[in-house]
Amino acid sequence: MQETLFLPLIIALPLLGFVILGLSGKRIGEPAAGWLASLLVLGSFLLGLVLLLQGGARWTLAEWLPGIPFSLNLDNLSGVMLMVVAGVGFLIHVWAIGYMHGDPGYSRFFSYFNLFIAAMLVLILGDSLPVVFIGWEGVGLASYLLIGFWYQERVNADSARKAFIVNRIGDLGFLLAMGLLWSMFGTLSISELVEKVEAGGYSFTTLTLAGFFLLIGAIGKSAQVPLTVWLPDAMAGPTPVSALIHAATMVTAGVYLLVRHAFILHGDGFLAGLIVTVGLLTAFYGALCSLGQWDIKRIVAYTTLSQLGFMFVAVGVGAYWVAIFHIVTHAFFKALMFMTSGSVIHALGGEQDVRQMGGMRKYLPATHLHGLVATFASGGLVPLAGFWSKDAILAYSFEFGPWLWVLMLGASVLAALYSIRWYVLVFWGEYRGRSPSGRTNAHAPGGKAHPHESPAVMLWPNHILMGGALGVGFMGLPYVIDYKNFIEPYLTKAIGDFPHEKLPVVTEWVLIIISAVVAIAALWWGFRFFQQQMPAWYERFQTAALQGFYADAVYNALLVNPAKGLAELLFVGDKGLLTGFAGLGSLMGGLGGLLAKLETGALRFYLAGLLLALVLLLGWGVLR
Amino acid sequence: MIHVGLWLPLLAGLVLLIMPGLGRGFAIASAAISLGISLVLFAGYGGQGVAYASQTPFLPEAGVYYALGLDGAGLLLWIAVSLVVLLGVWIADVPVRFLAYTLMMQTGLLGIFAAQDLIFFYFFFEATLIPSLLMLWFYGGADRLRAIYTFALFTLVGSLPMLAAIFAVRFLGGADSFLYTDLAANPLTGQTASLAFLGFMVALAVKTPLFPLHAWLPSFHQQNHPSGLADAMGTLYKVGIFAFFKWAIPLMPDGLREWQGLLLFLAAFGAIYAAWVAFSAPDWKTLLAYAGVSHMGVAALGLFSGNGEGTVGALYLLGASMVYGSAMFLFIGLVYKRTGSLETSPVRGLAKHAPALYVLGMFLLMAMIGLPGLSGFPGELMALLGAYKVSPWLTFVAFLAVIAAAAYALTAFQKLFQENTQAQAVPDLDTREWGFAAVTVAVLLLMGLYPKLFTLYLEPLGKALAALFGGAS
Amino acid sequence: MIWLIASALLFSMGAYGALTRRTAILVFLSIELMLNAAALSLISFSRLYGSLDGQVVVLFIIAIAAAEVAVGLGLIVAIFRRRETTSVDELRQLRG
Amino acid sequence: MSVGLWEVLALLLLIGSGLAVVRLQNAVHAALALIANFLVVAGVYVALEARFVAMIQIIVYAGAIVVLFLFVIMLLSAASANVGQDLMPRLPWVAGLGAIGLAGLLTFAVTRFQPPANAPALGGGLPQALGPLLYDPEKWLYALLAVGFLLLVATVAAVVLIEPERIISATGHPAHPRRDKMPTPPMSEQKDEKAVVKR
Repeated sequence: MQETLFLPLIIALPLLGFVILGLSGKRIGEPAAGWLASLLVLGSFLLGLVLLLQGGARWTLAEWLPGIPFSLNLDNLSGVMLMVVAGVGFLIHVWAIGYMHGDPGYSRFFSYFNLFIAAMLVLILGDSLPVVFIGWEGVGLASYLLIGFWYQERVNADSARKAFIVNRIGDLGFLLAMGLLWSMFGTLSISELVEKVEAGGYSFTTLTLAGFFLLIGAIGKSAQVPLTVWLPDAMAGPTPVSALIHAATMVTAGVYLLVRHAFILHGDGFLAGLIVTVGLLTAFYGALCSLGQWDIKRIVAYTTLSQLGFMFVAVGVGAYWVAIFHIVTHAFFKALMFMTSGSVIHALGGEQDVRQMGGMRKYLPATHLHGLVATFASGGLVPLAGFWSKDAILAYSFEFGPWLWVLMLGASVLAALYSIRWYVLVFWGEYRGRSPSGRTNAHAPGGKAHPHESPAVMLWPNHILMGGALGVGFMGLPYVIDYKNFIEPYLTKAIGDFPHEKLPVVTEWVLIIISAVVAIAALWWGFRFFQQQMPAWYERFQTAALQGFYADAVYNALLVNPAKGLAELLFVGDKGLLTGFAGLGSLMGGLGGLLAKLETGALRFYLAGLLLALVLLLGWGVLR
Repeated sequence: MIHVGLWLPLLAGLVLLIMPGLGRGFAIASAAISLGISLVLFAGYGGQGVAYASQTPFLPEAGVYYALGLDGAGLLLWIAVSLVVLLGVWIADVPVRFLAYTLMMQTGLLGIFAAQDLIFFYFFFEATLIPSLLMLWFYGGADRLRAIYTFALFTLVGSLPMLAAIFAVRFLGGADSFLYTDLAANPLTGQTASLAFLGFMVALAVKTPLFPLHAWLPSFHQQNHPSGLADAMGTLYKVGIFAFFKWAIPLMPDGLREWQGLLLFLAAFGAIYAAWVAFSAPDWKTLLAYAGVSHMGVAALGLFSGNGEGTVGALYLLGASMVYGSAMFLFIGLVYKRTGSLETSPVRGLAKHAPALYVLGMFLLMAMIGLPGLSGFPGELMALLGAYKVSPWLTFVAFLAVIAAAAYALTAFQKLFQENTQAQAVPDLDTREWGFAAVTVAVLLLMGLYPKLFTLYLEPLGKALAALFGGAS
Repeated sequence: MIWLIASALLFSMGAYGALTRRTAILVFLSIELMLNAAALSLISFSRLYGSLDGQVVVLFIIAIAAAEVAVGLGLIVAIFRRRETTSVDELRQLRG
Repeated sequence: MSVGLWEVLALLLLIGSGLAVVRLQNAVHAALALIANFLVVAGVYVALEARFVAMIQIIVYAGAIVVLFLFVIMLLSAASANVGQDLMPRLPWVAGLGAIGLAGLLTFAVTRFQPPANAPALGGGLPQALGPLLYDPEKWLYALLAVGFLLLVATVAAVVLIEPERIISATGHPAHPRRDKMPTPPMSEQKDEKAVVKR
């Protein structure tokens, strides 16, 4: 661990890009702006890699606020996240150079993109909770700006706003967690908190509450049940945004936060149960919704939800390293899935409805390959990345309770189904798109009749991601295959070692085989099923799923509209408040008016008063 | 130096009133010199206690001294006030006489923060009202008469109990004079303290403003000149938090103990209530008025916690909200200049033709809703940390405003700038406005990213107050 | 001593008259009676204390009463010219 | 202090004439009763060693002032004591009670008064004794001057009050605007204020 000024530099590079592009992006122009942004992120990646290989780094600015240092910490955990964020982030940046080609807001896009990377890096590297919170809200801001990137359309602006507001509910949890931890331990530095929690001398119930607050924060950021609603709408942003922010990195920040605070969560039955419940619900909800969508990006968005649910379950059962492992593999295959979708959208001139697609394997062979790998990785086919991380989650779930394992197996069947559905609808069958007179779009000037393969700048990032989706799983093989895999000890060094009973070898093997077979079966069945005409029961299910099982409607009816109504009511009431004060004034006025009635103007009346006063005063003086 | 800094703006204002031909340049020069003096004073501050103290007998028989001095909080607020006045006279499109009143008001505000004698504090506290009323009277909207009535009545009626309490503090406390040092050495105790504190409470709650005595604020802002300059000055005039911190609590710590529960409740409830109400505000000024009430609720929550973090947070938030709140009003003045209206409901889509204006607005808005890294956050965080120790539930209630703030601010913002398929064609920032934007953004970032600059000096004050208040929590 | 009592009685009578009379002139007349009662008491005290100052003050009272009557009666005449009445019950323009 | 026959007689006369002043229904009679009252008082003054004041009382009060009253009563033909509507019919009872109470209190107070013994003689209250007092700058001189000035002002005031038209024509200054031209309290203003508060 070295104190080094290079650590804040990792953050400063993309931040510099944000400033430069924000101030003079128009002059830099296309495509230099994109390359500049990408290279800065690459710089961060390389710098981070060097520091990580040197064994991590720290940087502290003491007393940023009274009692709160501004400290950054690059350890194995944040290092892995840094690799994912900067690495995958770089690839998506490059891909976006092609995707955003010709957009009037080209440089603005990359400026925001760099801002996001910077904020995300602050979130990851922050060692002091307020610093983490800077990143936490910073990514929220970047997400807001990017979802509403095409803010000319009301829908996009609305979605962006919704995302920000819902995220803020989570932020409130984070804030309260800070308040509670501060009042308990008098510090907000994570590394100090670790020591103080180990030292003991506090109420465990209170610590549970702190964990609960953190969980709320994580739920908001990772779009878990019940705060899922913003993520599908967030697809209003450009596709690279969906790939980077709403699949690979930002939404996993909640998981990262929980893993970072494993020392608080660990061994707490209540929190474990809660997290598992939330994760399970999200995994099923996301999967089921995904099966009903027609918008290609919303399909993928819901699959992301489902996968985030898996990660939460992993955290809940105490498999912290597995959660991070899944983040890594998920970052690869989900980014790949999104960017494949993006390539298809790009090829079709902005078309996003899968009913207007199909048969793409003929037109876009390279993209088809990417899609296929993404599908298999996401569906959990042996031996792709997704299989290994999901298998680890399943194994830990079995330790937690066989019932959980069964449920999780069900969720992974659904995962296989939605993956293959996406694949079949987009790439298989015949092209169902419109004739050349179809819609035209900025991304494909002229509205080409035939779908066209993407340029190299978009293909190469996908090639690399495909390699990742194929290969990264091997760094986390189960112990029965690779007794000491790479990632588990590497991460536990940073997370803290929470020993657990390893499953017997036979059980482990059985579980692996079952999960592999089930995945293959589900993929095959889905491949057949989604090519047919849909049966009626499926149509009905689809209608409900398309609306996200009416979650938005329920929220609007129960929360949003009453809140708005109450706001109106309070506004009127507040005006009434002033009237109330005015009423207080007229009360005094009325009292004065009553006194003024004595002012009759009749001379004799006044004289009588004089006489009365005289008698009284004299009487008081004389008889006293 | 401190005397020059205090009286120069008044002098400049009077000169400008007599010779309006000197124009805006003169006002800007005066404001710039003021800011310069504040910064020099800040740079020369030793970090402990009251610096630049001076005291001259004024009415020695009555124990009144013309005593000035600045501590960390006073310096922070001096800089904030001077900065906002400079920004205001720089950017606002108003008649020259308006600028003169602004400068005169600046002296009053600086005096409030520098006074070390309770009578002089009261004098400045009340005298500042005059230019404020004049601005409203000469340049207000059609329905200004009522706003003036409301504003003046709330302020004056509120101040009378405080005046009574001031004498109670001096004579029942047994101090020899109205000097701060003297009074603080003889604090009131017990029942007397709680009654006298109540007197201060009423006056200061009007100026904080605390629910439910905020009722004058919306009409005040609605009726003021659309340039936003008067509103900015009004924002600076929200000195309640400072006065609580500087006078009410040190002189009557028992009073705070007595009323702490009520005050915490009012602060927390006001924070969420005002944020919620702001959602339905029909125009930007009303929205900002309620937003201000909400923020001050949070600050008050921190201060009334009576511990070090809370106090630092409250003062920092006060200073920061002076800057971003005022800047927001001035910004809305720029919007008014372009659109001629302040209503929130119509879709205007200004971003299309005025991207720089949009970015500036985004910055200010994010600072206002407390985005970390911008000026609002450090104060909010410290207030939260302090308040949570005392009352977790009220903290929770107050910080629901975090969500509400995002809702009201972004909704109105979206209407104004986004959805611009049929955008109103408006000019983007000109050179003068660029200057305003650059300074504002720089200050917002500085305050957000390097709060230590000021908290370093606020921290001892917070500790002192916490020590005074003792572990009554 | 007896004149002090007489003065008290005269004063009370004057007050009674000022209240019961409805003509401005007679109200005024009653007030003169009260004034005179006060003067009587002053003279009595002057005698009792053996000081001439009381008598001087009574001289002033008489002089001022003359001035007062001149202005007062002038007012009554002026009012009567405009209002055709001297009733104090009907002259209520000073009501707030 | 012994109470002799003359004192009792004077007291009865004082009370009787006083009652006549406040009770007689004819204004002329009341004024005449006042003259009688003043004359009795003047007699009492003589008894109290205030001869100069007694003379002045007769000349100025009884002679000039009350005559002025009589003159005005006759000028206005206002001999009837009660004109117009009685708006406060129950007031006499209040007045009676008040007057009795007042008399009782004052009498009570006076009876408890202890005069100093051996008061010096007043020398009959002759001008020789009063003059030095009146014209002594240390004593009453300035008061005397002020009263003289007051008399002058009163004279002018009386003339202005009774002869307004001539004054106006001479100076062009409307000392007394005609009643019909009196500015009525502006109703519109009141309305405005109310409206403001309501809004």
